[in-house]
Amino acid sequence: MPKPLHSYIWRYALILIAVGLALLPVAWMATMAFKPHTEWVTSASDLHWWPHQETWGNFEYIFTGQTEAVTVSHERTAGKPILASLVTSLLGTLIAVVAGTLGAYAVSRFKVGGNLPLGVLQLRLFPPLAVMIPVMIMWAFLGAMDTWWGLSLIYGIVTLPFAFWLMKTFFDEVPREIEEAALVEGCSWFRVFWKVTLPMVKEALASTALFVFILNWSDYVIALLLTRKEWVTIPVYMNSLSSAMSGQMYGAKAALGLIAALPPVIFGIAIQKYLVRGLTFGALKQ
Amino acid sequence: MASIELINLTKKFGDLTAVNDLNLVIPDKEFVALLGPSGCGKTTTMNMIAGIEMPSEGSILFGGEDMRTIPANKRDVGFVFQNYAIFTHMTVRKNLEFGLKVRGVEKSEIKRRVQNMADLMRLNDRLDWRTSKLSVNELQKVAIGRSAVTEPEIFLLDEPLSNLDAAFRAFMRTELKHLQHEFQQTMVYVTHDQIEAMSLADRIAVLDMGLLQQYGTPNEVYNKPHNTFVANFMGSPSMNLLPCRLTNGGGDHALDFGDAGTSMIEDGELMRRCKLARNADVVFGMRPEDIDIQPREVGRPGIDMEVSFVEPIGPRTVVHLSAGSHSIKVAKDKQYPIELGAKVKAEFPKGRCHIFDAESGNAIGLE
Amino acid sequence: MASLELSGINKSYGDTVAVAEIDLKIEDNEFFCIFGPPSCGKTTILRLLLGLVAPDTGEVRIGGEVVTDAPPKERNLAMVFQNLALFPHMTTRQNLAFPLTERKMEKSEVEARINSVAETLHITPLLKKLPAHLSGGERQRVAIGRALVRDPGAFLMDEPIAALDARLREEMRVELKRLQREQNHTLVYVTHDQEEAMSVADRMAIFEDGRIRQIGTPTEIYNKPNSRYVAELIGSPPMNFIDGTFADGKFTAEKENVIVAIDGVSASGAATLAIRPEDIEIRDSDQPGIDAKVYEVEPLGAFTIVDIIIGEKIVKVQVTGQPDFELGSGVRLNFDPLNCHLFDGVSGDIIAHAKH
Amino acid sequence: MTKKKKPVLTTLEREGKTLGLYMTLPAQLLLLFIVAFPLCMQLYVSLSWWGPLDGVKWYYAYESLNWFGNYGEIFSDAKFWGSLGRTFLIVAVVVPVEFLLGLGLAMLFADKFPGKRVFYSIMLMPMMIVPAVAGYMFFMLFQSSGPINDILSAISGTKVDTVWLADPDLAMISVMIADIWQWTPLMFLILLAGMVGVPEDQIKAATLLGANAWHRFWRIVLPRMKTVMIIALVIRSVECFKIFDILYVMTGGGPGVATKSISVYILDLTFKDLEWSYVAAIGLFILVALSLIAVVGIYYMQAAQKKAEA
Repeated sequence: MPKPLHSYIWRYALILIAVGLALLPVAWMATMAFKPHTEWVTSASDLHWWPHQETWGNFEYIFTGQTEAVTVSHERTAGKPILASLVTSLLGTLIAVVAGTLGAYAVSRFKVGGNLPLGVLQLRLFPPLAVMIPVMIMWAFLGAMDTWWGLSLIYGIVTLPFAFWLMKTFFDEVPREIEEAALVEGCSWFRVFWKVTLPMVKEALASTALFVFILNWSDYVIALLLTRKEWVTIPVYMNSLSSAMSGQMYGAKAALGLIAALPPVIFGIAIQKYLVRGLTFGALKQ
Repeated sequence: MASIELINLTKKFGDLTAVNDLNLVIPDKEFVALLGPSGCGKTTTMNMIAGIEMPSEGSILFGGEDMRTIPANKRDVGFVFQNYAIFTHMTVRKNLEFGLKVRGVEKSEIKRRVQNMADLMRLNDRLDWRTSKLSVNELQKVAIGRSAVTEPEIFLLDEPLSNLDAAFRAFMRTELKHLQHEFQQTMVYVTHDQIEAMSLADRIAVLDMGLLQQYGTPNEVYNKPHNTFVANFMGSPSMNLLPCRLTNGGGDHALDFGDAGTSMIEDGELMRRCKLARNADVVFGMRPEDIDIQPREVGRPGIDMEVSFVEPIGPRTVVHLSAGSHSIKVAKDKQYPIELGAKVKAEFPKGRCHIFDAESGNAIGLE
Repeated sequence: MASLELSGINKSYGDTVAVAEIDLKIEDNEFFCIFGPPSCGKTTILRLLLGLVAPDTGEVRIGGEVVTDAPPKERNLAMVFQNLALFPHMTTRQNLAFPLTERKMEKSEVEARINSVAETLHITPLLKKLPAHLSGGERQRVAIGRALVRDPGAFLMDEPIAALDARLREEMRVELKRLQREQNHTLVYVTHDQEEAMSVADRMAIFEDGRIRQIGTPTEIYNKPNSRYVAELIGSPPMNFIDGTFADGKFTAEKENVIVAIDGVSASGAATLAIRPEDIEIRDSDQPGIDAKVYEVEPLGAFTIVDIIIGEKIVKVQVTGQPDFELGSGVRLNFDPLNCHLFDGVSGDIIAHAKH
Repeated sequence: MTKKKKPVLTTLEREGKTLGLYMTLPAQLLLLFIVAFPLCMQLYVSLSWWGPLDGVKWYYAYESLNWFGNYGEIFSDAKFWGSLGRTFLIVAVVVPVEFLLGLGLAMLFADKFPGKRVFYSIMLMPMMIVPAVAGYMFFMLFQSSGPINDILSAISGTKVDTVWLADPDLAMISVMIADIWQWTPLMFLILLAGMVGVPEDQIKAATLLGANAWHRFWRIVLPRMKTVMIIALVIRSVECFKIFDILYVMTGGGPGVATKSISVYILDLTFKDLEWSYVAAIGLFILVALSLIAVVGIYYMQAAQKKAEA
């Protein structure tokens, strides 16, 4: 029902407060990333958000290990961790989406797979730390510890529930008649899946992949357990930065944090309309 | 007094004008149908009467009182939704109680009125059921009962019968009409089904593209359509509308149907109206039940045609005739014996013809 | 074109019986309607014919050949689904081409067929459009086109025009009938609209809860319904039924004060008298007949339905034209015994047909 | 119970089932690889004293078999119960607060208003931030020389130099604030979806029956959101129970054990104490406990559903 504009005033006031609180920590980190080290620590008398002297030095530092202003040099730069995050998240996404999509179609259409739906769901119920001991033993045994493929594999498995349930809800929504029409017109089941159903859900498939990527990219604890040095991901690397150096590298870490934060935020906004469905395993559709 | 007046009512959604300068007076205690195809603005009009939608321009008066500042929950109108909008998380009883509860009616009074309504609607043994267990027919009764229990003076119904099965629909049609006669409420009824509108309403307002096409009693609208839209929309099968040219052959007026031949005008009334035509291109209209099928030898006005299709639909038979690029439908009572491909003459009896301007679609010389 | 035959078919899903004891032969080049209320097993019949589900018992034959266990693609049937089931990611052209390319037809032949079908159905301008950009009526034509584009043994259609508005439906059904007749197709057509079924069918089958109640031509079924169930479903406004008893060649309903003598019937017991609205005659109150009162009047233009109350029963009478009746005024009704059907009051089976 | 007849399948349906089995294969193998096999392994290891520095392969763990020794230890392990208690405390505070804030926000966003899309997108941002990064943001904010203290100083006019993350109570509060910041948007998102999902016709119907805004919210919207609310609460509770990233980055579980959640405790056992068989036992214990809660929950919900249907 339409209302006059003045009735919005209270609402806008409250919304602006909420939006401000949501933005404040991000804004602090974002501006910190461009502050020179002299401004890393502020004081009440000199509380400022926008850097007095904007600089790309922090980014330079994390990628090259040195910058003019900072004397402490760091031999391990952020290049490799960013690459590690990227590679393992992408491969993990690929595994989850392929296995999840195939399984979801089979369960949605042919009612096969027995306890698969619940099996994947229970993966999400338990704290990963509670079930990682045997995985660590296995990974050590397989030589998968601290490798790109070992981490990718576990990412693929951990995010499988999301890919599976999300795709299942999409497949459930494809009208049965469309597939039947294709069957009547001479397709085999596999061709129906490949030529008719999959193209129909391609937008959903892309959203699922982005969603799963965000989850993989956001992981911290699994990488902490299964990587040591070579293939540490951004969050692990970031947290190790301070201990490797004297003091807190606020600016440098903020710069790295900004880089880490960007892809999920962008992708997340892109797939807004499927977020609820993904996060509730398809229990809720927006 | 619960008359409804719509004055210069207009509703725009962005660039789209849903209702365009509508003026309509719905007298107290009358049953008025808003009839039109989907997207004609009938539901928007009803929503504005209810207060769910605010008019872009114009005003709405209830019994002479301007409703502009009265919010929907204070207008005291009964409203039945097409999908019934039953509160599915409540029992039937709770649904019926809702309107009274939010008005703060006393408990004993609520009980009494809900009981009365349940008796009237024959819902007694369903009162404590969850609504998910009800049949569509019962849901419909709950929807009507829920509104009626608050005893509004104005009742608005949005296609309430469209989800029912045919037999129950025919039954409810009669019941609704009878209820209205009994309780003497002002009823506004939105429908796209001309049969419903004809059979139920005291008056019909035919709408198209947000514009009022005609407002009158069912028989007025049926017998004297103001334009080709109304002519085509009312009646089933619809009126035959044949584009043709007025010619002046040998002093007599005739209708030239092109490749289907010509028909002389011997009907005085039709002649009078044809003479008023501003240009020669007209549309000739004839109800399917008004056309006679004759052997070709009979020399009265009409056109020679061929039977192309016969539909035996129970009480009536619809015969499709064609000639050249024209085809018409003729409705005959009972089962009508006729062969496919038979060569006949479609005859247009006097006093039954309609004539419209080809360009504007408006009826010519209507009295 | 091929005949279709179902014999001794039973099919249930878990505890729900979908169809039972179906014996049905649809002849070559026949327009056959399957008619019944929603979820009475109509669609299951099509799915059995297509091979999308298997019967629990019984045989399916197409063109005389047993195909009970053959997959859909070997049955060579074409189907128009109720929701049309167009491939949303394909243009009209791709939709039409699909059945042909799936059968590895040559490119030039595919082109030729698409063009000819598009022409027949007047959809040539739509060939490059996606289904989402078509109107309801256009989508309808594309779906029919996809069925027409190859030479199937028979066409199956599941309420193909139910989603269209009334006017368009009237037009489309006539056009479908014309296509069927011109091209000599076998066509099985499912509908829940009795007028549609009557209008187009060569023969029709009336379903109740998965069983066939009656098979016949529309006129046969209208004139000689074999049960009260069929009589209720066919005809609009619906037939009037008056419950009473039959004894000594006379039907009596006490409350309504109806007594009708029906010759040549020897049964006795509970019975239902049935008469079509157009077969009842309304007379002035000073003439002989059943005492009655006008309850409501529904003018419909070409004719008028008068609801008349006798006893506590409302009877619908259809009168040609637009006569005037005063609400509440007394009238007399005449039931001509020749126009009355008589049904068993318990089983609903026919006892005697009207004799007109 | 009637015996279920085995349905007759068409060739087509049989083909489908076969293809279906192949299609589930990758997912099934992954599950087998990461769930079935490791679970057995975890059970096996948990029954011994085995640790990674024992110099023997894990499959020789039977050499140090102690049966249920590890499980017995759990019950006398005050640190375990302490961290479990803290974890529950976090869940008990954080989830309701997030729920209420989320519900409030959802109410603000329920109608259309100019700028809704932009504000909505911004409101969702916190939950998209990588949790470890979010932890770092709050680590910065809560430094004694950080902006929070600076803002408080500026407001109060006196110098505030609270050591947020070094004080046991304040550290816990800081962690809770960070978690609420990150996950209120999730509640908001789900609850808004539920609120918008209430059919508009029902709200209109209530209005036309005379209900004012309060009646509509209390009698129509809220009751209809019950399922959504349960889903939101369950999902957040389960996720919050696992709390690690934010907390670990901010405080590492400290000061002392002030913010040590169950996950942090297990991590310490794994890496610092290297008591892997004990970790395996704790893991299984939590697994069983959570499964029991889940089973009871599902049972209760089904019973409630049946009761509602009767």
